[in-house]
Amino acid sequence: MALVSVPSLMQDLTAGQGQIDIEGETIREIILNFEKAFPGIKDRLCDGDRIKPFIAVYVGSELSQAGMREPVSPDSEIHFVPAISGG
Amino acid sequence: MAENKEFKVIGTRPIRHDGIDKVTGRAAYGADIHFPDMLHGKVLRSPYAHARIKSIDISKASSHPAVKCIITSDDLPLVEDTITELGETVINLKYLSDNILASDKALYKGHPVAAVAATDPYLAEEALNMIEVDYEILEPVLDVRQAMEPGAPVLHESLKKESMGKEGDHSQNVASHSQRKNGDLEAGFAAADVIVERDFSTATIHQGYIETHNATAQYNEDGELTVWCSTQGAFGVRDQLSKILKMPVSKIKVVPMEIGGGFGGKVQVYIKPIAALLAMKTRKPVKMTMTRTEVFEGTGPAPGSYIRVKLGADNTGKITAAEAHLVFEAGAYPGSAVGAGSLCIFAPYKIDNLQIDGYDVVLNKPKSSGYRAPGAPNACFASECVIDEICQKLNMDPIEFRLINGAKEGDRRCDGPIYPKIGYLETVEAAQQHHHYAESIDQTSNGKLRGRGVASGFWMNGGGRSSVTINVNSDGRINLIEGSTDIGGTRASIAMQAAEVLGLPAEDIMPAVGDTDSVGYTGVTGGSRTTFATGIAAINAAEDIRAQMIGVAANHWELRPSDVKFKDGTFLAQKNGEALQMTFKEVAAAAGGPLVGAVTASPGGAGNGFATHIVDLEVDSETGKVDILRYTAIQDVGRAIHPSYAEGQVEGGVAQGVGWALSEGYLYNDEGHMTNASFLDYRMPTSYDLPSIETVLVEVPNPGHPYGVRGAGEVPLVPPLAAIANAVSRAIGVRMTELPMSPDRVLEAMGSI
Amino acid sequence: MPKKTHVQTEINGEGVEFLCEPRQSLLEVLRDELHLTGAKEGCNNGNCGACTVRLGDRIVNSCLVLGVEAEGQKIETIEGIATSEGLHPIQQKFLEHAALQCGICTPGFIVSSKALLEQNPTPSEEDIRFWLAGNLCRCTGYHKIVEAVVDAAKSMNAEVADNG
Amino acid sequence: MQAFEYVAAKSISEAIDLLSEKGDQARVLSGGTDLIVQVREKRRSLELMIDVKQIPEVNEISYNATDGLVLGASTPCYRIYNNTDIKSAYPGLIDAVSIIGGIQVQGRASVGGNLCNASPAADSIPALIVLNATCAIVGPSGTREIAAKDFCTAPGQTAMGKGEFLTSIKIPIPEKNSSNFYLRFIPRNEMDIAVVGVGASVVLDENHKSFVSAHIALGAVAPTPLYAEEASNLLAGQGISDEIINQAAEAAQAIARPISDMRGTANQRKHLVGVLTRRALNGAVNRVKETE
Repeated sequence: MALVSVPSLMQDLTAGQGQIDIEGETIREIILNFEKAFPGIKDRLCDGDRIKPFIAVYVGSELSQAGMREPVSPDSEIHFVPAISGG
Repeated sequence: MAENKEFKVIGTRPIRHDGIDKVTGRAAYGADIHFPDMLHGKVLRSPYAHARIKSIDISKASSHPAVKCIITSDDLPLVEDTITELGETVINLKYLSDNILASDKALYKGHPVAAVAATDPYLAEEALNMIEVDYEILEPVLDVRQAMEPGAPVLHESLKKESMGKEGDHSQNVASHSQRKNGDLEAGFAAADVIVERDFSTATIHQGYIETHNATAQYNEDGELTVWCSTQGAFGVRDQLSKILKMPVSKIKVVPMEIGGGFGGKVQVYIKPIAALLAMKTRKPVKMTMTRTEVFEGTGPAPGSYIRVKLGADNTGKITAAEAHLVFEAGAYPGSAVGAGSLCIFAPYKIDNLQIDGYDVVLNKPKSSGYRAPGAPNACFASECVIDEICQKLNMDPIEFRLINGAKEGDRRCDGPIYPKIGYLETVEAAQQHHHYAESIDQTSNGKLRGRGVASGFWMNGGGRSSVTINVNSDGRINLIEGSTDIGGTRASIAMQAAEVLGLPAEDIMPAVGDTDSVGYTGVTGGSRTTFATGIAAINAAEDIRAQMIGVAANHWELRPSDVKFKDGTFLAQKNGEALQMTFKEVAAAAGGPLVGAVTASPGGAGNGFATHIVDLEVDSETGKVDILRYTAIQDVGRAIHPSYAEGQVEGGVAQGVGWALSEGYLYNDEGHMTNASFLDYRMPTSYDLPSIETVLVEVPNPGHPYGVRGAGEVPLVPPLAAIANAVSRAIGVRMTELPMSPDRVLEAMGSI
Repeated sequence: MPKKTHVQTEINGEGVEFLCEPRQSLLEVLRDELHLTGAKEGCNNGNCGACTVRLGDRIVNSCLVLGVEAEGQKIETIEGIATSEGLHPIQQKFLEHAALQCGICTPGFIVSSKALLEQNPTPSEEDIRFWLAGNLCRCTGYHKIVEAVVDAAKSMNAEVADNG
Repeated sequence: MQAFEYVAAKSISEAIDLLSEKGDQARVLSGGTDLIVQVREKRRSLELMIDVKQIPEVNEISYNATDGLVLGASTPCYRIYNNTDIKSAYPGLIDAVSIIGGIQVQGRASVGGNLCNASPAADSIPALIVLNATCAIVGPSGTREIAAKDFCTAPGQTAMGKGEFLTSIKIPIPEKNSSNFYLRFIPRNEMDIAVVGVGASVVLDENHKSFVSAHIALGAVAPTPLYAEEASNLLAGQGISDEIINQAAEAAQAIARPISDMRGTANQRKHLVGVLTRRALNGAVNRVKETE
């Protein structure tokens, strides 16, 4: 299971939990399973079938370039962070 | 400067390939374009900082005999009010379009409201004065904290606060709130023996590139649009033109001319779509150039900011908790660099308990844009000053403090992800060992107060897409076409990486910057990405060529490619006990035709950049004037391809930092009019304001690049503001928290006025 | 269109005639009428030096000279500094010292530096920084520019020594 | 930029005729470093620029030990600071013309232009005031002279009437044991407009122990450059000391009526008048001592 860090501003949906183990081999699967556990999460993270433009996804120390298709390994650490704009 | 014995070309200092054109005045910049039948475009700009545009009457101006066309926002295609991805950034199309030509409201003084094309620039200017605009003047808001107040004038009725996917319920000026949180803040501060909390503010400032914006557009009968211009990214311009004008990208060709500085300010388009629209309507080439005042009032400055930092440390000097609250000026439309500032503010340190809140706030100033490590200088000014005060309270050497708390590979970045191989501590150690730091300074000298300041800085650095095409000529010399506009010597640094792969001297590679029709998609020259990402594309293309030439040699010798070796530009093989060898030039000739290698790459692993700066300065206690006496800048560049140009990036960043710290800043009157929109009163440092700058390049190779390159262009502007503020504060014995530290502010801080 | 004036002058050693309006600056005439675009416009009010040219026996900001004032004058622009012999030592040293990045200010710096070395062959770093204060560079921090001028002075003095 | 006519006048009378005819729609062009920018930035409108640089009288420098200096109004700064007579006799004037704009501006800008532009912050005017300079003006009704301290009447306004223009500036020969000094405060080290400027000239006794007389003038602290009369007078006959110099500085501060603008605040300017007056007086005194 991948370890997902929940952004503090989304912890209202996870009853304050900051880190959650979630099954999934891609970011898409992770988000769908995340939504099952905590309804409402997907709307915060996605516009339809894509990550919202102002959210960036890190798998380990690498900024994901493949969005929902980004592969995830069981020992991955996943971070949803505010995307950098204005640069 | 470490020796790079393992390299032949990398680490040497050849003369840049475009140098002769630039020292003889032959290099063609955007404003040097001339067509015999061209028209000249001029922009009418709002004289008010905040006003509703009730009507625009162009009838008088249209009757001017020299006028060929007048446009307003009505002539721009309607675009939806939605956020879309645009090349490498995301942007709201309505905002993008409204910033080109204001539709319902003018949101800053200098906001374009109409444009004219005429046969002569002076007559175009005359015609502007004949356009009659009926404004309903509205109250402007010019300070971020006031803009956040309930009841402040609202710029956009449709704008609601966005916070990590959650939308606010009412319209106001806060475009977004972001938060980064780790550990237990309360426990962290409880464990602290010393806590410092301070407010900081920095002025709106400008990149100050010497070349003003320009664009020349031509529209052919077959619907093909060509735009010659000064830009950091031709493909980014093409993307923006395509969205704003609703044209397919394939119908647009953007030709990047030589560019006279950008620093982040020549990514966003301003007059390019206007020139294009005027050319489309008149079917004549239309040339536009901005005046310096238009650049100050109408292009994206770097955001002014208000930042509060609270930091706690224990008696051993270990940071126990850190909290930051950043409020950045987005300008007239959302999208300041507060996100990057929030990411960078504590980045050099390992801090277990922290919280960083960032607010993006619109107000009646030009839409802010990037400026060299966007957001990081503002943010690190605040954090590095608080760290210096903590060091004073702990009576601890600031370098020692940074050695205790500095982040290294495996530590967690403030927003969660783990650091890969980084060279922060190496820059701090180099500072500690540097003779500058070893030599102490007298506290006073003939009535002047002296101080030394230290500060560190971080920039994440970018990757992104780059394309390179290599053509091998039959004489063995190489044409290299790249998509990255060359602002500071990147033709050389990219050609040198290809030369290294092919075992050729740098002079045998002839690099050229292609237009959007002649090279693959390449991101902007920005984000400190060019020598890294376009370099990787060049390396890959060169490796492709090397493989092709091994094939040619094998074929020539009737061997298998696997039998042929390549070493130092020579192809080697053994056949029937006989040693065969051909030079690169011989194989190129043997190929009997061109060899072409074309590559597009989008590498990750840019590798973060860190720097540590030391400054000595002198304060005239009677006038409050600060003079920089000595400056040493230490930076991890991973690997310096062309050390002179890597040093140049650092020296230039330091000079800009001196201006930001001491003399630069937009000054506004109550109506929201900038009162210093010229190089006379917007005071950038001259050669007479600066000492020689000593640069130390530390090389901790980036595992994400074959030669270890890390971006080097942006991080040099991050430490200077705090380094100088720390030195001034230590010299006068009062903490300086407001930029610029102009002489009157220094006198006030000292209680002299 | 207002009436134009006929002007006869000498630019880079060649006799030149042109027509211009009185309001056109020498910079506009050089760039737009004569297509000598080496001199650049950075501020158009005498504060950046990118348009520096030599007028008679001194350097000026060509944005602060009227084209009509060129009548009967001798003008040297960046285009006139390299000769058939090759680059001027200052140009060569700017290249060797990487004293340029974007290059937009470079023509102005080279014209100014040449004037300095002609009247003071052995300037101190202080002299150079004072003399060049009217030329803004935003890329280099001036460090390598000053080094280049110091080195150019050395090599020019060495040449003089060799020839005499 | 509006359209205008240009005439290169060959004689003083030609210039006077054109000025009388066009009135305030004509303007004399010397260095143009202020005028051209003002017209370009629409801060001034005119129909005619009269280039006077080809009129010999306005372009000459003459100095002799009896009459002193006659400085053609259009003589550019670089010719002034390259003149050895002026260097030795009026170092305070050299101080001023060496810091007007950059080297390129100094290749064009003239002291006459600096006077006629009548900026409160003009660098050369305080230097001229303390040298007792007079301005030679010609016009339809002949020639007259005005003291430099009375030449500017308001920002951009001078004592010259319709058809008149400034041909030269006259400075008497310096007295024995005298010298002069000008300095300004700016945020950068070059290229700025004075936040405050102060000129000082002093005449000392043979032993350089006391002031025989002194003159102090201030820039950028009032609508026109100011002659600080009380501050100047209180030094006459006094022994040289920090106390008396401080008193003069305070007297100078007392007449400063500065405004706050993008170049400095009123408080800052008031404070700087004191600092710079002290430095200018000490600078002038030290020059007398050095010339031994």
